[in-house]
Amino acid sequence: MAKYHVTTTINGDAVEFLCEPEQTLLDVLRDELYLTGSKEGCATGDCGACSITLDGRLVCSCLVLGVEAEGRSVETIEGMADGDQLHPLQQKFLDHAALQCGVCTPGVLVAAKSLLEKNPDPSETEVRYWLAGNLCRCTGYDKIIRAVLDAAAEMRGA
Amino acid sequence: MARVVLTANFALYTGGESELELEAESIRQLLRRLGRRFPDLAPHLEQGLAVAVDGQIYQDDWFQPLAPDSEVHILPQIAGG
Amino acid sequence: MGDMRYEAPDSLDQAVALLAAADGQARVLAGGTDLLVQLRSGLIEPGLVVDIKKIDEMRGINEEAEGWRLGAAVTGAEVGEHAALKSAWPGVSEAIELIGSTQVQGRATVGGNLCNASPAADSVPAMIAAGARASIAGPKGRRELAVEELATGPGQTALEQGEIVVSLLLPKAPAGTGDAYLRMIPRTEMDIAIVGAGVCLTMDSDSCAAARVALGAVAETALLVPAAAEALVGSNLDEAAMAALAAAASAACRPIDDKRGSKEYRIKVAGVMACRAARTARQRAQQ
Amino acid sequence: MNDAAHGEYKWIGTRPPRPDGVDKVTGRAKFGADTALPNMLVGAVLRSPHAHAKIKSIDISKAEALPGVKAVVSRDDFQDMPSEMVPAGEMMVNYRDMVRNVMAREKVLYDGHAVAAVAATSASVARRALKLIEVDYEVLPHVIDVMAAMKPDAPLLHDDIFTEGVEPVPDKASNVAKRIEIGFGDMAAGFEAAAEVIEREFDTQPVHQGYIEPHACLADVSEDGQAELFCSTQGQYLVRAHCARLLGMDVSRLRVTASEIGGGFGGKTVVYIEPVALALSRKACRPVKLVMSRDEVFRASGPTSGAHVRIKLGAAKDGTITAAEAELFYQAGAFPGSSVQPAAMCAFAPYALEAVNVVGWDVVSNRPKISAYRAPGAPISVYAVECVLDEMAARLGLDPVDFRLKNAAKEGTKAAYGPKFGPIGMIESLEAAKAHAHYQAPLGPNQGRGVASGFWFNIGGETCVSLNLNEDGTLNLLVGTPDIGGSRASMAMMAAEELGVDMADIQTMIGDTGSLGFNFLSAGSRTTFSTGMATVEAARTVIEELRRRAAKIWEIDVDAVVWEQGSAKPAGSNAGEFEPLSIAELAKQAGATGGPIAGHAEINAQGAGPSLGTQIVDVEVDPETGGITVLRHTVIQDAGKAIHPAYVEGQYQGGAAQCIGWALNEEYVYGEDGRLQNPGFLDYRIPVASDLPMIDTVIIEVPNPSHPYGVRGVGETPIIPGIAAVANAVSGALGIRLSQIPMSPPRVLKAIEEAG
Repeated sequence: MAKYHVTTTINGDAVEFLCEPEQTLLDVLRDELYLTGSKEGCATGDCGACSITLDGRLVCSCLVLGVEAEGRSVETIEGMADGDQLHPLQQKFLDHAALQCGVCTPGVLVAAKSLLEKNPDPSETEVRYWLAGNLCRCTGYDKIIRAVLDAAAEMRGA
Repeated sequence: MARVVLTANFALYTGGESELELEAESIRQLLRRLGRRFPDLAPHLEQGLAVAVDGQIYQDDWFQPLAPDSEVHILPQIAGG
Repeated sequence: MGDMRYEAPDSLDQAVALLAAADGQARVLAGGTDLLVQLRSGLIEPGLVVDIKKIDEMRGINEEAEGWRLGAAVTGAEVGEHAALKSAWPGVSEAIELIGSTQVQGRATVGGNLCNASPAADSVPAMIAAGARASIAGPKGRRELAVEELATGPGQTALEQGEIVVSLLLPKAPAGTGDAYLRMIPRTEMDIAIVGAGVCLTMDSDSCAAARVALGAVAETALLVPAAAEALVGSNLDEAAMAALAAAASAACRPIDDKRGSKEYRIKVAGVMACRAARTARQRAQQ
Repeated sequence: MNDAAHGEYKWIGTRPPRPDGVDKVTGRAKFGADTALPNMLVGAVLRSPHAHAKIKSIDISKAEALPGVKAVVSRDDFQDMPSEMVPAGEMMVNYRDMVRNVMAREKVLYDGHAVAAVAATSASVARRALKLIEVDYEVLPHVIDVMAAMKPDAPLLHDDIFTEGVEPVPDKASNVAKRIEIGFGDMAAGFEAAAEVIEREFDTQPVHQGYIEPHACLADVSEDGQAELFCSTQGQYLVRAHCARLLGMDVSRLRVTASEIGGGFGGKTVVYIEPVALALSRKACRPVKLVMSRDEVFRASGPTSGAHVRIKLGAAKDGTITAAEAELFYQAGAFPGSSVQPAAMCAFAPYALEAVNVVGWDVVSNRPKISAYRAPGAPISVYAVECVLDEMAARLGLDPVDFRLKNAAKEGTKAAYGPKFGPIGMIESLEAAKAHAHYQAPLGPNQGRGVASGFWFNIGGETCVSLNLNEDGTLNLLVGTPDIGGSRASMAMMAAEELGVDMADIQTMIGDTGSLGFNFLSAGSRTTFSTGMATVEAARTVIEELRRRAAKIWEIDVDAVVWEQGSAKPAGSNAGEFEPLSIAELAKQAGATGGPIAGHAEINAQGAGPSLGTQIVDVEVDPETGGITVLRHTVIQDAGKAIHPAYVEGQYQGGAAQCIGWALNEEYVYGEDGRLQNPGFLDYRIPVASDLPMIDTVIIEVPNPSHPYGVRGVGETPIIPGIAAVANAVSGALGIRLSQIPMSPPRVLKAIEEAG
């Protein structure tokens, strides 16, 4: 089948890839570029484990075609830490034991980061609704919510 | 003599007898003697069971010694999720 | 799963030409939140997918002489960030913002929610209540259609071969107008509406001068329910009017039993949602 | 060296970050679908669209002919197995059934049953190949409901099921695989002595474990039959046992590596796609990756049973339970083996009873074979029992916690399933509930509060670890139980506590099946208990060896050497004057003092301590829509000893959330056609973040005397009481009681209207 040539930016790096038109951006990230931090939990946009940002907008990469990445800027969990410096959210997730199995964690972190960029001082309710599209089956969300609120406070310098 | 209690499913193969006394020094010996006394029960004692000795549950650990007055319960094996 | 072609034209004419030429084997890709799921499940195998997000005319939110115009490819997140639109049409805005998760909001579009023609689409009852009109482009040129006339059945629309919805117009509302949309879902998020109700009404001091009531997920398409509106007009939304509204809303339902809810449940709750939406709409109208 | 009597710990009871944490927050961690091999193929499985059908023929020729297809397998590629229960790594397994569940043979028995599989050069080629496989079905009548399946005229799934556990054995085949019974005492006299008798029936629907990571594996079988398998599992050794058996391989030639596991909850204790991937790889002589879609996970991997339950309870005026009776009808899915046995044993376990009788039925129907889900079976029977207890307390005018306290089991109580309890925390959990601010807090209109308790046995089992001292004084701890919730941290903490070293000096790793002896599953709440016990034993062996080496160096008797704070020291002044030798110094000299220093333990852990708990839930009901909001949820449970309290809390909170989903919205919905209608996270509604409140926890510590640190398993009990606690809260808010879960808005509104 005819493949499409796509030029895009991923985590700040210029990237080129070939993909079939049916392949989702998640398929491309995982299978063509080996960026397997984004997970496929459902492939229908219902679990959020594949969350990324596309031109700064939080989306499920399973609901984006690979070809749509042409000329866009993609941010994934692999781009979240700065060298050996974890993002405050990543650190707080460790401090608060906000993960058990950890498979939802990359998506939750990417989503939480995009929340805090938009709203540095969210209420518990705002965090819960923003993250409603990120399913977690292990934690009951309690420690995740606490970690996000704590990271927000730290990032505000509070 | 150890006091042996069989749950209903095991008692099916003992003609309904669910409580009895047996001389045995270990779980293994007790299971063997049970099997000899109730041949229909014997195959059901080979696998898939747990044995409680004075409240302590053992699984696949038949070398546990029995006290003369031990109370032994033969139970189905317990797994989990 | 034949070879699928992907095109992303930057002009409406090109898009229409591509769709017209593709004899029904083509699909429009807006947000993709429905299309990609159908693709992955093998439900559809289009020979051509036309991505319309590069067409400027379909991306804007603008206030015009006749009212607010929303490009069909405007996403829920863009609506959510548009303060002026939200204060003009809070009900339509909240309905659009209810479509899916934060992630889905980043992709799902106004036009997509409409053209997917799900009877349970959240934005549709709110737009019908608001009297929204769809602007359509096709091989034969432009035409307009009231939103309630666009969907003809589950997954079915009045669009002809090669036609696409370009934008939606929310007409200028008279002073004292307020709108609201409410839905019933089992969870707090991430669900398809079991029942949805959109109400738009105009208050003249304490009396309801005009009203439109629309229901979702209670029939093969979203319904405009004139009888429900009549129950409100001339009243100050007193208990009697509310009871009449609930009765009219329930009476209009012709739902099915499905995995999401029973007929009886939908009929009963349609009245409840309509009343709650009406109260919120009045409050907004009187602010 | 520490022991359970010694209260002062350096690591036990603290909350250090987990060793695998950074990998998990950076996306580096490798889950089942996250690896690739050179020359790898992509697999896909063709599944039945019918609930019940005879497979007349399967034609794979067109699929095999498609360019890019390298292997196609179906029933012909798996040898048949005799129908017998045989031991497989601590489990009793009927491989006749397992091979048929992995790949349908004579019949498909449920929507989603695997019929064939392909391996191709790309996912799209594999998907196209599936469409080219021609299966000729003869559709048969199907049966979904458990009670319908028990009817004499119900469609038969298997012609060789003759109800076990009834004498005489029936001569007519049926869908009723087994009858089980437990109990003691004089039931008639018990009900006779009762001032109040309540009898109620309940229905529950199957729910899925709902792990976010679908089943995934990567198989690589070489031309000479040696095989490697990388997969997401709760037990790499069980995967090895099952796959080797199903594929007729020597166990030694199959090396299974457990990936990071994205949730299991019991659902990753059996095999589905793993033997299929191996068969494809063997045929293609290339690596094959096989990953389930979410739709496949719901349709073809194990949910837990749905059930019909009848409870009859008698109590005296003073609140003493005089007789407790239950009958449990449990769905097994397409093959025998529901969780009705533990369900029966747990139903009344928290209480001291004079007369108790529980009968259970294991029934097959055209649904996916159930698999274990957290405290298998118990949440269902306990939901029903705890609802009736609540009603009884109300009828007797007793506070529901007082009523439970009045009947609570304690050390020495004869458990409902037979033996006497050792030390348990039932009374402690109830007293903590009563004292908790939550239990006293005021309630608003349309709000209600419910409490319920629960019990789970917990298990031990075969466990094998290896602790190696490296030349720089650091250590590697190799364990064979997959880490499903932070166990690597707990193991390192126990080893560090024993050795008196920094936890950071110990790296815990999960070994593959070639690197350690047999380990049973990470299941049954056994990991921190059993692997912890083995870890402690291994650490103590290392310490013994370190003392021997120091004795050698100092040329004194080993008994004159003690181990303190990570160093060997002379026992006393008369042992001689020597500077302490740190573990690092002894490691440096290991070669010169006798060679590498390592400790290992191979045990069959016994003495798992039961965990009992109580949960308090507040809800608010919308009387116009039947919508329910959980306002507050408190979990109180005995952990024996919490090694890493944060992960114990995590187990409590996660269990509570799963209770809420089970109670309110989660269910399998089948259509008239016998097909699953909600095989996705959109309509299979697990709780989302905005559905839940913060979940408060109280960790009770009644030490388990069998574990060096007093550990009890904690993973399963949290999912037992919560469903009934929610149900009791709802009936408190409404003044009426629903007799089924999930209590979805349509069901709740219907109940409200019927009550008038």
